[in-house]
Amino acid sequence: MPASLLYGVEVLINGLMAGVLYALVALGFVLIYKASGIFNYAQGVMALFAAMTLSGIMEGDIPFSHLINAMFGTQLHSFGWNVPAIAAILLTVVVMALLAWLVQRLVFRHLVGQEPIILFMATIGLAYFLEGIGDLMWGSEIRTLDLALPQGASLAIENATAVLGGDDFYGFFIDKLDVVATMVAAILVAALIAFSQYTKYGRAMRAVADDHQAALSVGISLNFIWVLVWTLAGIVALVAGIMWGAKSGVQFSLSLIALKALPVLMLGGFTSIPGAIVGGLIIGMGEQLFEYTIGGPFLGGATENWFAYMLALVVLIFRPQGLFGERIIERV
Amino acid sequence: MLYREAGDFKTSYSLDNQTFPLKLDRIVFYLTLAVAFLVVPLVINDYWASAILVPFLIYAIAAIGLNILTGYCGQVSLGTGGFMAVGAYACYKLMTAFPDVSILLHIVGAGFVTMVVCTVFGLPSLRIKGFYLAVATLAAQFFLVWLFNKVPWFYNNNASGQISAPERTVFGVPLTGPNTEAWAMYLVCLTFCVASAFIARNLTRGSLGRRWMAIRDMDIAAEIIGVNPLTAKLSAFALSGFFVGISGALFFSVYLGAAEVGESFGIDKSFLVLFMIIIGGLGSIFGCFAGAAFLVVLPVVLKFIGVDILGWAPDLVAHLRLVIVGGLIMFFLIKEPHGLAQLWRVMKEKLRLWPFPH
Amino acid sequence: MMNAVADTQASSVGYTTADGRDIGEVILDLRNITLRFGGVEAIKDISFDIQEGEIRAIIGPNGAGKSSMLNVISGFYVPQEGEVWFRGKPRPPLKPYQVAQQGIARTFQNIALFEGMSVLDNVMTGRLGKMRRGILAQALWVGPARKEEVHNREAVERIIDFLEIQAIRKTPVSRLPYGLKKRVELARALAAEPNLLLLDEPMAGMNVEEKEDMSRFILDVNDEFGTTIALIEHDMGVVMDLSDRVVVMDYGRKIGDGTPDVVRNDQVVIDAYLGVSHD
Amino acid sequence: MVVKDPSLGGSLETLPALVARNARVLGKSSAYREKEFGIWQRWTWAEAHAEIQAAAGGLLELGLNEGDKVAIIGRNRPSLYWSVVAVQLCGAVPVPLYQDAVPEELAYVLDHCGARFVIAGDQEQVDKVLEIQEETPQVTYVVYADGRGMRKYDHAALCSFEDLQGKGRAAESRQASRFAEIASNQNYDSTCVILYTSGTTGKPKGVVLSNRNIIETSKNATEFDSLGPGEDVLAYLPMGWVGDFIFSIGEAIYQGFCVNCPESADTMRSDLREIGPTYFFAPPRFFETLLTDVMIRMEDAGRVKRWLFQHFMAVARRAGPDILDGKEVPGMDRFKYRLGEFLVYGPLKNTLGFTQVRVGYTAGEAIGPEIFEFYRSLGINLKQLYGQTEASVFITNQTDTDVRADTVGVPIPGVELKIADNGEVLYRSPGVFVEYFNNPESTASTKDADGWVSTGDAGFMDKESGQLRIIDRAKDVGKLADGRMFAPKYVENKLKFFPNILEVVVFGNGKHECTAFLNIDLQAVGNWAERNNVAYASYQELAGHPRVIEIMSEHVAEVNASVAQDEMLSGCQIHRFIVLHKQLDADDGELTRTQKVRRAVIADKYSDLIEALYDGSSEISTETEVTYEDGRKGSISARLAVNNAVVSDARVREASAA
Repeated sequence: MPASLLYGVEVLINGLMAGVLYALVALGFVLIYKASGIFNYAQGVMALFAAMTLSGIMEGDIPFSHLINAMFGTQLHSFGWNVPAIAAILLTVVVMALLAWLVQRLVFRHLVGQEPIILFMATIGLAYFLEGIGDLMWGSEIRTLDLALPQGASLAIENATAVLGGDDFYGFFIDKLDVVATMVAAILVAALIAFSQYTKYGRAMRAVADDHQAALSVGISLNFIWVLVWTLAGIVALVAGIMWGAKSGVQFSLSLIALKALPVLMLGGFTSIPGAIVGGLIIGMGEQLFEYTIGGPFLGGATENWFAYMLALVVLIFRPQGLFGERIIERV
Repeated sequence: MLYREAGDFKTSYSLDNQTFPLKLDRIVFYLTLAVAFLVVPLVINDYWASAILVPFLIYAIAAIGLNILTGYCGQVSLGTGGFMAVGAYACYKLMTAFPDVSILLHIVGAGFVTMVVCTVFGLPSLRIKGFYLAVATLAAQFFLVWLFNKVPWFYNNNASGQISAPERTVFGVPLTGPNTEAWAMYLVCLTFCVASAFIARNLTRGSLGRRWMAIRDMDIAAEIIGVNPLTAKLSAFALSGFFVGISGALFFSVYLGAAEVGESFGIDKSFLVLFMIIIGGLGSIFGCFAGAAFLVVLPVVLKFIGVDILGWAPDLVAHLRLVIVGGLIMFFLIKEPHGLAQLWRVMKEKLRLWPFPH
Repeated sequence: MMNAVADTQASSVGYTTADGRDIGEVILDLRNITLRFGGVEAIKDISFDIQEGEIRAIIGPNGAGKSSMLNVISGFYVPQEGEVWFRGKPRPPLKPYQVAQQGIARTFQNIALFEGMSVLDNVMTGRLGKMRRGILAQALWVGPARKEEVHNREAVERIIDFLEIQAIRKTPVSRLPYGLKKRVELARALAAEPNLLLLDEPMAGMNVEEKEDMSRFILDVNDEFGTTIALIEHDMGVVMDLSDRVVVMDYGRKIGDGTPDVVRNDQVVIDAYLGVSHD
Repeated sequence: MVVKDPSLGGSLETLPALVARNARVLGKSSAYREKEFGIWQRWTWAEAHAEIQAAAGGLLELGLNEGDKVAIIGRNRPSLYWSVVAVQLCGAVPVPLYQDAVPEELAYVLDHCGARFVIAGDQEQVDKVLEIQEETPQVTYVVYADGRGMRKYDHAALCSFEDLQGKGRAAESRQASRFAEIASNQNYDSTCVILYTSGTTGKPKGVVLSNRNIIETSKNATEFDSLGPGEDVLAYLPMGWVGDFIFSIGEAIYQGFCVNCPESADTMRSDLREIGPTYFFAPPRFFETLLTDVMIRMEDAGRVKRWLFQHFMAVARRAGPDILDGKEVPGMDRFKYRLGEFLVYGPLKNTLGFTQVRVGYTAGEAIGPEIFEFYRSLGINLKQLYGQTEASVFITNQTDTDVRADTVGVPIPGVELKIADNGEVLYRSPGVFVEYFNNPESTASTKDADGWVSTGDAGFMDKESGQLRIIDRAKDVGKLADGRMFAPKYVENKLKFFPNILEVVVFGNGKHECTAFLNIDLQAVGNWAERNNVAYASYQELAGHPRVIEIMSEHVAEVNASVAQDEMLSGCQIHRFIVLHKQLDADDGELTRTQKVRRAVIADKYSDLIEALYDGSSEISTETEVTYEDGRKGSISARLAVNNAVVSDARVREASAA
C-alpha cells in the first residue's frame, strides 16, 4: 500500500478523533434542544467554563479573587491547597448543576413559548455572560489542565501499524489522548442512552421531547426536566472541556469549537444523538481530509476554518431538514 | 405632556405617513440635524471623534444594514463581520486601483460590491429558514475572513498581510490616511450615516418594506397573497449588504486606517452588530442608532469608571463588560424584546396622553 | 346525488340567480383533482367549477379536505392528478404568488395576518401585487414611488371605509379582537381587487351578530364589486343563505353539488351530515 | 367655472351671495373639512362655491322651482351643508331635519312643509323616505350623498349627489341667466330656512326664518364675541337644530369660518382632538360626561400624577376663573397657575381637544356649577347663552369678563328684553322668526303685534350682575299664599346638583311655605355608606337612615342659604322635607319616560305625605303601591320621618355660606 494513501488514512483517523470532540459538544446541544427546543449556542462556552472551573478548583484558586482584590485592595489569590482530581470533578459537576438551575430559573423560564430564534439569541447573550463570569472567577490567562491523562504518541499503535507500509512508512501517529477521548466519549454516550432508556427521569426527558402536554399529564415538572438537561449538558461540556483542555490548554479558542458543533448539528439534525455523533465524525474527518488533499496543497491551508460550515450549507441547500431530520410539511 | 396636538391634523396621505407625524418631533429632529452638522464639527476633538462619535456613526450604518435583513425581513445573519470585511477590502482595492477617483465614490462602490456578495450568500435563504440560516451565514463569515487572509491579491501582496488606507482628499481635505482631522472624519461618516438612514427609512415604509415585513411575520401567507419570496428576501440581502459594505469601507478607510481582517472583522463583529439591533430594537431605524450608541458608549463609560476612576486592571473591566453586555442581551429579550426603540415609543405615548395613564 | 351533479353540468354556462343576478361563464374549473400527503389521500378525484359572479360554497364535515381544496386552488399544494382550468385555459403549476397575481385572493381559516404591522399596513400588503416602483425610486422616495403609495392608499382607504374599520386603521393587528381580525383579513384580500375571492371559514368562531355582519359584507362585496366568491363554511344555515351553488365534500370525496335546495334535500348529503357532528 | 353671481354687485342679503363673496374674498382659505378615508378632505371657499353652484344647477335641471321646499336629512357632511345653500340658490327653501327622526315624524314634517325634494345622507335615510312614499306623494325626487348599498335601487327618482352636480355642470352655461333672475327675486326678507322645533307638547312647529333673521343674528352674535374669519368649528350637532344652522351655516358663512365634519359619530371625540376647534358649542350633558370621563381615567393614574392633578386642579379652582376673567390674582397663585398650565391644564386641554378654544358655549338646560367651573378653571372660555329657535338662537349671552354658572348673560346687541309681571321673559330682536309655517294661531299666541315674543320661561334680571337669570318654565311657576314667587324647578335643580340626590319634587303653590320630597341616589349614598360602614338591607332602610337624613338636611340647608340670596326667590326655601322610601319610577307613572317628574300624579299619589309635610307632624306611616321590573304589582309600607330644614333669613347675606 503506498505511503501517501496510508498517511491519508492516518489523517482520517486523526480527523475521526477530532470529530469525537465535536460530537461531544454537539451532544450537549442535542440534549437541550430535544427537551426544550432551545438551540444552546453557549454550549462551547460552557465547556470552557467547566474546564476553567475544574482547573481553578484543583489549583485551589479563590473565585473572583481579581475582582475582590480590585474592589477591596486585598491580595487574595489562592487557598493554598490542591484538590484531588476526582473531588474537583465532582465539585465542578455541582457548579454546573447550580449554573443549570440559575440559567433555567433566571432566563429561560421567562422565555417559554418564544420563537426559537429569540431563544437562540438569548443563548448568545448567555455565552458572553458566561465567558465574562469565567474570566472574572478564574482570570483570563491560559490554564493547563493536568488530570494525568495519557498524552503523546502511542508507540504501540505506531509499531503495530508500521508493517502496513513500505520502508518509508513508520506506522500511524496517533495521540493517546485522542484514544482516551474516544473511549470516554463512547462511554458517555452509552451512559446517556442508558440513562434515557432505563431511568424514570430519562424517560421523562424523552416524553418532554415528544410532547410537553403529555409530559405534564404524567406528572413531571417541566422545570425540573429542563434543569436536568441543562445539568447533563453541563457535564457533557465538562468532559469535552477536559479533553480539549488537556489537548490544547484551557483558553478562549475552546469556546470556538462550539461554533464547529453547529454545522455538525446541521448535518446530524438537532434531535438525534446518533446524528450528532455521525455528524461530528463526518465533519472531523471531512475537514482533515479536505485540508490534506485540497486545502493545504492548493488553497493555502487553514481551510478547516470554514470547511465545516460550507459543507453544512451545501447539504442544507439540498436537504433543508439536515441529513437525519424528518421532512417538514408546511400548512396554512 | 410636551405635545400640543389639537389642530395638528392631516389633509393628505403624504402628510399622514411622514416619518415624524407630530410637529414637535419634526422640530426636534431638524434641530438635532442642525446641531450634528453645524455645531459638533466645530467643537469636536480627536478623543470624542475616535472613541465615540465616528464608531457610533459607522456601527449605526452597519446596524441599519443588519436590521433591514433581520429586523424587517426576519432573516438572521451572523455574517455581518465578513460582509463588513468585503466592504473594507473592496474599498481598499478600489482606492489603490483608481487613486484619482474620489474616495467617496470608492466607499459607495464598496457598498455595491458587498451588495453582490451578500446577495450570493443570501441565496440559501430561499430554502433554509430560522437559525438553520443563521448558522449557514457563519459559512460566509469564516469563508470570507479566510479568503482575505489567504489570497494575497486582496492585500496587494504586502508583507504584513494588512491593508492600510493611503491618504485621499476631497476638496483638498484629507478624509483617509494618518493626517485626517477629527471633524473631517466625523462629517464624512455623519453624511453617509444620515443618507443611509434616509434611504432605509424610505425603503422600509414603502411597498418593499411591506414585502419584507410580510415575509418576516408569516412567510407562507405572504407568498399566498402575492409576495415573491425570492425577490423579497434577496432584495433584503442586497440592501443589507450595501449598507454593511459602506460601514465596512468607512470603518477601514476612515476610522481604522489599517486593518487585519481576522481581528477587525471577526465573528465577534457579527455578534456586536447583532446585539446592537437587539438592544436597540428589531425593525426600527431609531433602534439602530440607539443600539449603536449604547454599545459604543457602554465600554467607554465602563472603562472610564473602572480604569480611570477605580483604577482597576483593564482586562478586569473588559470581563465585566462581557458580563454586562451578555446580561443585557438576555434582559432585553426577556423584558423588552423590541428594545430601546419600544421603550422610547412607550415613553412618547405616555407623554402624549399625559396626564392620563392610558 | 346524481341529479345534483347533473345540475352542475347543466349550469356550466351562464345562468340567472333567484335574486336576479346574472352569472357569467366558468372562471375556474377543477378537473379530477387528487391530492396525496405521503400515503393519505386528502382529495380524491374531485371536479367542480366556479362561475363568474357567483357565490360558491364548499361545505363538509371536519377533515373533508375543504381547506386542501382551497390550497390547491391558490397553488399552495400541487395535486398529483387532475388539472386546474382558469379562464378557459389549463393552468400550469404556478407558485402561490403567481396565482395571486392572476387575481385570486384569499383569507385563511386560522387568521394569517401580519401581527407586526398596523391594520393599514396589513391591508396595504394586499396591493403589493399592484406596486411596481423600482428600489431606487423608493429609496429616494421620489415622485413616482410617492404617487404610487398615495394612489394605493386611496384604494385601500375605500376598502377600509367599505368594511367599516376606520376606527382601528392605525391599530396594530395584534391588539384586535378575533372578529375584527377576520374583517381585516377580508379587507386585505379585497385590497387586491381579485376577480376570484377564496374565503376559508370566514365565520368560524364568531358570535351571531358578527356572523350577520360578515354575511352582509360578503354579499355586499359580491354585489358592489361583482367579485366571484368561493367560500368554505361549517355553518349550514349561513351557507344556504349566502351561496348560489354548493359543493359538498366528505372524506375527500365530492358527495353533492348544486343549488342549496338541491343539496339540502340530497339524501347522501343528509346522511353525511347526520353521520358527523359539526361545530 | 363659477357662474357669474348677479348679487355680487348688490348688497349681501342672502347666504348664496355671502358664499360668493367668500369665494372672492377668502377664495384660498378653508371653508369645509371632512374626515374621510383617513384624512381631512378640504375645500376652499372657491371650491365650495363651485360645488354649491353645481348642485344648484342639478336641482334646477331636476325641475326645482322657486318657493319649493327641500328636506335635508343626514349626519353633518359638507355635501348636505352645500345642499342648504344650493337650494337657496334655486330660490327654494331648505328644511333641515333631525337625522334620528322616525318615519312617522318624517312623514308628518315632509307632508306639513310639502317638500318636493329630499336630500338624504345615506341608505338609512333614503329607506325611511321610501318607506313613507304613500303618505308623502308630493316628494318627487330623492338625492343621496353616500350611495353605499343602493346600487340595486330603482334610480328613476333617485340619484347621487355627484350625479346631481354632474347634471348641474353639464347645464352650467344655459343656466346663468336663470340664476340671475332667481337671485334678483331674493331679498333680505325672503325665507332663508324652515326649522322644525321638536315641541314638547303637540306636533312639531315649522319656524320660518328670513335671511334678515339669520344674517343679522350671525352678525350681532359674532361681533359680540369678536369671532372672525379663520375660526374652526366642529359640526357634529343635528342639522335640524337651529344651533347648528347658526353656528355651522349662518355665522360660518357670514364670517367665513371653516366647518369641520367628523368621520362618524363614534370618532367625534378623536376628530375633535385632531381639529382643535377655536369656537365650540355643546350641551351641558356633553361637558358633564366628559368631566366624569376625565375623573375616571385619572383614577387609574399613578400616585404622583394623581397628586399633581389634584394639587393643580385646586390651584385652578382658586385662581383659574379670575385669571380668565382678567381679575386681580395674587402673584403666587399666578405663578402656580402657570406651572399648572404646563404640567396639567395644557396637556389636559390638549388631550380633550380644547387647546385652541377661544369661545365655548353651553345652553339648553342648567349646567352644574362645579362642572362649569371645572372647564373655566382650566382656562377654557366656556360661557352660557340663552336662546331658542324662534330667536334664531341668540337672546342673551355672557361677556368674556363676566361669566357665571347661574346666569345666562346680557342681551346681545339688537335684542330687547322685558319680564312680564308673571315672570315670563319676553324679547324682541332682528332675529325674531317670521311665523310658524302654516300655523297662524300658534304664531299669534307666541308673537304679539309689535313683535314681542314670549319665551315660555320665567326669569328675572339678577341685580348684582345685571344678567338674565332663568328660573323655570313659566307654566310651572306659581305663587305662594303670600304672593311671593314659587319656582319649584329652580330649587329642584339646585338640589339635584348634589350627587347624593337623585330626584326632587318641591311643593308650595298656593301654600304658605315650600316643602319637598327627596330621592337619594342609591349609587352615591351607597358608596358613602360603604366608606362609613353604615349597614343597610334595602333602599328603604338606607333612605330612612338617620345619618342619611342628616346629610340630606345639610344639602337642603345649603340650598336654602343660596336661594335666600335673591329676594325674588327667597320664598322658595324648603321648610320641611321627606326622604322618600321608594325611587320615583316611570313604571309607576311618577316620571315620564324621559325622566321628568309628573307633579300632578305624585301630588295625588302621595297626598298623605304632603299633608304630613304641612300639618307639622314629625312622622308618618304610609302604604305605597309599586310595580316591579317583571310588571307584578305590590305594595310597601313605611314609617317616614318628616324633617324640618334650616331656613336662612332672606335679609342676612352673611348667612349664605356655600
